Amino acid sequence: SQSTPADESSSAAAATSAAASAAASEAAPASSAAAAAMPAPFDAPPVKVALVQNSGAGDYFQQWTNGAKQQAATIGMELQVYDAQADNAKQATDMETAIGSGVSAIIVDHGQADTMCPLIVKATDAGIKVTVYDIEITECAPAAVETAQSDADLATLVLTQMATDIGQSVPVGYVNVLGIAPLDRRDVVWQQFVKDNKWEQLFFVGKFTNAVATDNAQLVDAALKANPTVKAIFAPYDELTKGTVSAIEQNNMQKDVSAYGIDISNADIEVMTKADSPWKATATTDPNAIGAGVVRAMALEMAGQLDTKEVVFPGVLVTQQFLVDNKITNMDELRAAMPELNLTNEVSADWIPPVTF
Amino acid sequence: MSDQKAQAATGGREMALRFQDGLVKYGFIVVTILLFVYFSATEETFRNPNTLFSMLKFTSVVAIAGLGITFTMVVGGLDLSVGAVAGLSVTLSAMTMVFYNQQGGVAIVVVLLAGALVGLFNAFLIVILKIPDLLATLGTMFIVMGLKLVPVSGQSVSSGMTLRDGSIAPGKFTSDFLLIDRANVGPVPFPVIVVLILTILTWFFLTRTKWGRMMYAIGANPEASRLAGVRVRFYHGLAYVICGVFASIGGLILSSRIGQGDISAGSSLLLDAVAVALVGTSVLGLGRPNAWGTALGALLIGIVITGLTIKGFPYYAQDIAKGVVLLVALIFSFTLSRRKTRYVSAT
Amino acid sequence: MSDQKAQAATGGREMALRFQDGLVKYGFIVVTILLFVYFSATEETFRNPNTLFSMLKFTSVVAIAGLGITFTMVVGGLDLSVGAVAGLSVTLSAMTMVFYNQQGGVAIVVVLLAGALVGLFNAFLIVILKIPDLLATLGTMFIVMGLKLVPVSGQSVSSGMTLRDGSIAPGKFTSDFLLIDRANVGPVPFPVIVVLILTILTWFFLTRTKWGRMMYAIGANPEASRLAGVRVRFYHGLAYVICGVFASIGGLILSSRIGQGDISAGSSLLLDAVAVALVGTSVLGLGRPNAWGTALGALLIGIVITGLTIKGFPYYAQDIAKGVVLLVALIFSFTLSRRKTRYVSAT
Amino acid sequence: MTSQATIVMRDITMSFGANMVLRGVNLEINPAHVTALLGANGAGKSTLIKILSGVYTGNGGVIEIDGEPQTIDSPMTARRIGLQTVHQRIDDGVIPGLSIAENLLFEQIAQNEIGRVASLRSLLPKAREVADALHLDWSDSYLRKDVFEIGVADKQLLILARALARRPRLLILDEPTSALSQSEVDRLFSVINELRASGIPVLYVSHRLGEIDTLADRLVVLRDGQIRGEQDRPFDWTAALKDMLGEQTVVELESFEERHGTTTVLDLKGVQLFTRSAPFDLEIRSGEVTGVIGLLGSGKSELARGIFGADSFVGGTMTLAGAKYAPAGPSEAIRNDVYLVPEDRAQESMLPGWSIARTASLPFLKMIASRSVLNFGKEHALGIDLINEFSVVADGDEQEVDSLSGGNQQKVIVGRWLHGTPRVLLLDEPFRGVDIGARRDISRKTREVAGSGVGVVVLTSDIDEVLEVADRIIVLVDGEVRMDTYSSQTNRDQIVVRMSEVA
Ligand SMILES: Nc1ncnc2c1ncn2[C@@H]1O[C@H](COP(=O)(O)OP(=O)(O)OP(=O)(O)O)[C@@H](O)[C@H]1O
Ligand SMILES: Nc1ncnc2c1ncn2[C@@H]1O[C@H](COP(=O)(O)OP(=O)(O)OP(=O)(O)O)[C@@H](O)[C@H]1O
Ligand SMILES: [Mg+2]
Ligand SMILES: [Mg+2]
Repeated sequence: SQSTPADESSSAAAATSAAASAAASEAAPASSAAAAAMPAPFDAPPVKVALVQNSGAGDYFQQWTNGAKQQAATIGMELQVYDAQADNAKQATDMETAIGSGVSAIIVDHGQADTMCPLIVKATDAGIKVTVYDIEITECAPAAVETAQSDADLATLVLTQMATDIGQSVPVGYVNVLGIAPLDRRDVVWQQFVKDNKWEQLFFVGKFTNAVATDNAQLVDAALKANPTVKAIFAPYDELTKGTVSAIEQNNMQKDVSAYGIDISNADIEVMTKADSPWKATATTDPNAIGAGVVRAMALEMAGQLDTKEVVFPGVLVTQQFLVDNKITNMDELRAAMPELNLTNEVSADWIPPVTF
Repeated sequence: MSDQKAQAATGGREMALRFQDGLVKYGFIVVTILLFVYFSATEETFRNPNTLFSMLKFTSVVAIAGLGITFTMVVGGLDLSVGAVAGLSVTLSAMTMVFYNQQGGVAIVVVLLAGALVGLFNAFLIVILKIPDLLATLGTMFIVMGLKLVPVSGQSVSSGMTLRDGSIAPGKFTSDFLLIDRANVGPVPFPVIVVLILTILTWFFLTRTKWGRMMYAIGANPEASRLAGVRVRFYHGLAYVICGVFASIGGLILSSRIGQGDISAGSSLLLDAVAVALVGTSVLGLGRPNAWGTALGALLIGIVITGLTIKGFPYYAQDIAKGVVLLVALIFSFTLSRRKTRYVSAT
Repeated sequence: MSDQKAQAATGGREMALRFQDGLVKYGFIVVTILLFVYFSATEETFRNPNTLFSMLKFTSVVAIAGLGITFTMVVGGLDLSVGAVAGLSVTLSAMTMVFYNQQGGVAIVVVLLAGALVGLFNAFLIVILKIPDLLATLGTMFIVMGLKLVPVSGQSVSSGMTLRDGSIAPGKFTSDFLLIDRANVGPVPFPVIVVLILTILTWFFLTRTKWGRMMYAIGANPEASRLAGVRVRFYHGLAYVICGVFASIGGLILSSRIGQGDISAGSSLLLDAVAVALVGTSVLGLGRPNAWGTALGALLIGIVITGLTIKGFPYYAQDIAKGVVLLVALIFSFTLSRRKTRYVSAT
Repeated sequence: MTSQATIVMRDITMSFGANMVLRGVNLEINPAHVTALLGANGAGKSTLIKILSGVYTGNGGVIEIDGEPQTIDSPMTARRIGLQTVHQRIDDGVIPGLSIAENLLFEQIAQNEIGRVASLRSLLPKAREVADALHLDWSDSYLRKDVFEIGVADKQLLILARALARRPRLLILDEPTSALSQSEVDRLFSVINELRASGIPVLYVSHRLGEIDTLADRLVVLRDGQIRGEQDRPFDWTAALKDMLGEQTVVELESFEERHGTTTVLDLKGVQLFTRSAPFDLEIRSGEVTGVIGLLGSGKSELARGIFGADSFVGGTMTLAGAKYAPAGPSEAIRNDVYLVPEDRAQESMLPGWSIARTASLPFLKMIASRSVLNFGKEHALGIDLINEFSVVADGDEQEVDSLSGGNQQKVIVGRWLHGTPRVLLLDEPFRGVDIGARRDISRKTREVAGSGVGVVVLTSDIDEVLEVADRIIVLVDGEVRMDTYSSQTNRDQIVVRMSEVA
């Protein structure tokens, strides 16, 4: 599976949203009753919109989708979901099916620019409004709206923390897989920090498989045995970080080596907060909120109220300290403690009821 | 086998038996049609011809790989390396155009050659080194999967990427190459045409030419074929070369569809292609691998998956569906069929 | 068969032949040892006993699944659903402990039962519905892969997750369950112990007991076994049940290692396990599936992969290595071996 | 019939789908009798036996043993009742991958008559006991061998020993000698005589009338699924054959006038069959039938397969009609018009599920194809031809060969080669498991072909067969030619002597 893992910050269950969206769909007619406030085309629900996903598998995408569905329900938007199961070729054909199926707008969630761009253009040319998430299409498909979470932002947040924790010119390790867009973007920031802080990178391992955590644990384990002197390891994707952490524990090096990751989930919180866990800090966004945000962007675009073609959702830094101090054990508590995760103020409008998770 | 004798022995109720045979012969096609009607009736999107064509287009790659596998099943083997070969084709075509800035035509030639080469390697392992088909191709699969990543150091090849030496990749996917997947003949997508042509060719080769006949002979009893003057090693090997070429054709379509050297491409292909070819053996109650069966099998699985997607089932419903379809097909050809099914084993 | 007569006929150079046989019998083990020595010599890290043990630990799951497959290969089949079953076990154990807040013990029981159940389903398809092993288990694989995701609506299960009804999942992975993977007996990780025990059990069962002999018998000559009054269907089915249980044991270790209901777990297991079992058939030149061979096969692949990793090869070098190891093993048992290898086919 | 019959079968019927094979068989097997069961190929002998041994549960009839009716619904029950069967196909008796010892004890293990847990070593003594039943003195190291590695003969002996291990109430033997050498046959017969002496009945199926003559007390003839004749000693063979073949009167062995070929078509120089055997020269002449006779293991098949290029000789060269001839494989041999009908019909000639026409056309696809595209019309014609020429009993050229009876299968795979243009035609054991009628048909055809100027070689281990068909007789012992003469210049006894001479 090549689902851009960097985004799989697995967080709260789809369940919340499922429940809520039930509630919301009851709310939908109500909102359309207040249709006076609703701009076209939402004054005449349901508005059919296709959601063409590169992958719906796994926690991240489940929640992304549910966030999207929940927000969509509040404004009478009906999502037809196509799921390519991380198969770029299938996503291409899904996109064609979507274009052919006569929807008025299409949301494209992840995918390869080379693969999707021509089809996105085909769609926009056909007068279909398109909003994409996490595909770089600004040059090739200027007519479409591009949304993304800022990987550079996330990486900077956590690496700044790491720098303050371990200081300059210390031996460090790096666990990452290049060739996957968001991981590459995080890599750029990493290279910069290594230079600026004169860190000595002792090893660079990492592989992307169907079982990232387990398989990378094996790699890092070997790497640690070969380089027992490292002080900190950066693994910019929580599956990689989990692998790293368990490798550190395999070698009982929790005291000497700390790990820094990106993304967070219930499981991650458990790992970060357990006794002398090496995982010191992570940076993340909430996929539910992102999904909802993308739908809002789509809605505004369809209503002609979106003034930009590029929307970036900010991330937040979550430290081990913060979690422990606030006795946070799962995502819901984290959201409670960090309302900014809900992104309610990003691309919003008064006729779009905000959703929280 | 002998159980089946016993079964036969209990026979006698001619009517029932004739009905059973009918079921074996047409049951499968009936199921396909019913499903199609059901989905069309319930989902307006499904009725839409675009949907139909993009469905056919979507299954084209699986169908072509399946046809390749059909050849190897005919000689009594099974090629597990088709997925890897398709993946290799994607990477190779991308490299040829992006790294070496070549025309699409060149890429096509390179890819087809590579496919044939892998086929030859399989043939070598199987007919010269006498390694059973299933095991040999499993080994090849691993090796090809790994080797293809070496020249690109494990990265997807996309135009404008930075090369090892820090320079920017000179080339890009040529527009003509991209047409392989994106061109239409009238309303019909080009890949669908390709499937049709390859199916007809395969059908003709296997049933109407002496080469096909000899391949079936090898599958039925290699030693007897040898003693009847069939050049067993040659035809056994040939089947794998053909399979390799077919797999790489599938890869070309994938590559043109994805528009970049996606390293993950083809990874999901193997099991689907095998499933399709197996389903194919039971279509029409032939009980042996055959071209039209495979094509129909691909169509059926396409219908089921597209139908479920449009009906909004989650992705994992598709796996369940695949499994069920496969088992239903197998029940038709093995449980109900009274004649011994002649898909000969793989090792 | 006749080739082999011929081969034998051409004989005479007794020395050479004896050497060849030696190669077939011990060549494989020699290769393993040489590799081990090489890596230990060149990589100080590799010498470190921890490395050895964590290596054994990482191969334990593959080894156990491989042992399961060995049973099915002995009866002349091959179980393609082991990976799916392992994945199912991970999800199930997580559900039992996290959703239903049960003890680890309960989870273990549930998982083992599920494994046996899938095995029974395979047995049903194969011995009752008479679907060839390979095809039946392929279907089961798809179905299990899909079904396991239904109750968790496609999500990994982790403690503290919110359930459909909005409440927080009550339970968590119990510490005793986590010990399955993390406990050590002396310096030896518990999973390694498990592998050792299962290998010995399998070896004893297959070579020393009536049941094992019957299994080899129906694998080698089902008709003869039937005529001798062997309950072929029973033993054939039994092999699949055992295989299912073994796969679920592997799943338990995975689950305890990952510490959450990772839906992707086990997906990479199938091909590795098959490879290991196949390599196993050729170890010791036995030319038939056997317990120690499988265990050794797992060890060998473990050595190669760990060695390459420590030597800093990229991950895709591992696939190549796997393929090469597999082919070398196969060359030993098929190309060089003068006796016909009796790994009976799967369909 | 004596009243105290041990086994009585009444109105046994059995049909495979539409094909009714047994139509009410009534048979009594008396104690201390060897009852011979005769019948043409496809008469239903094996089927009847499979019903007695619980392989098939017949669709009708009763089986009584010592007066009380028995339902034999599985091989297990048959064995428990004490009915021991040696089936026709050797491959249905042995299990490759297990040692000889384990094979000898296989049934006992399967039936829990031996501890469920046992190492191979602990099995050896018991295994030796079983082997002793047939006076086989096999060493422990041999008993440890994988059955796969031993010869056909030893396999047959193993199966027989196993059947004798526990004194059965009835011993059933279905063509047990087709793979045995004379000495081995004698050993088997002496054991059978012991059994008879101790009151145990034997049901014996064979196509070799000679054997039945020496062994049987009674003979029953099966035809069209019914018992058509019963005789006690002394047997009236012409009557028996009439019962057996019915209206199809036996082609009387017309004492053919011996032909002497003049031109050498195939010339073997310094050919060596086994590493242990010495090289020899041999000329195959066209226009005559050369009969090669020898015990099992004498190297007949090696000789035939070597000439055909299926295997390579240990050493030696060949010239075909003056030209150097060294076939790399059968395909090359066939291109040179050298054909072989191999020894093992099922393994080496038949293709599961293939029709008569397809089977017939396989070696000569060129003939029915234009530019490699098959012409089904021609293929059909080919099939029909074959059926008529050899009077094959079949529904048509589309019938699957597997569903024919042994004799007719043999006709098909012999006949198909005559569509080519043979210069040398090799037939290895062409009469094995073939009834007398089919045997006469095939040998007549063979002589016709030779008459048309083809070098025909018939390899067999049966003297009657060789005398019946061959002009010239070559005796092979341990891979060496011990006698090469025309049949008019020798006689049965001389041949027997030469055959059993040891180097
Ligand atoms: N399993 C089966 N399915 C269908 N037909 C069968 C089967 N077994 C036997 N027959 C048919 O039943 C008839 C009797 O077969 P059987 O083997 O009993 O003959 P036989 O007397 O043993 O001949 P032979 O002397 O060649 O062994 C033949 O016509 C054969 O084609
Ligand atoms: N594949 C084999 N494996 C082991 N032994 C074999 C094999 N084939 C034949 N043999 C044995 O080798 C010896 C020579 O075989 P071959 O068939 O040539 O004997 P033959 O003279 O042809 O006698 P027949 O034709 O009656 O079997 C025989 O003892 C035979 O049992
Ligand atoms: Mg018979
Ligand atoms: Mg022979």
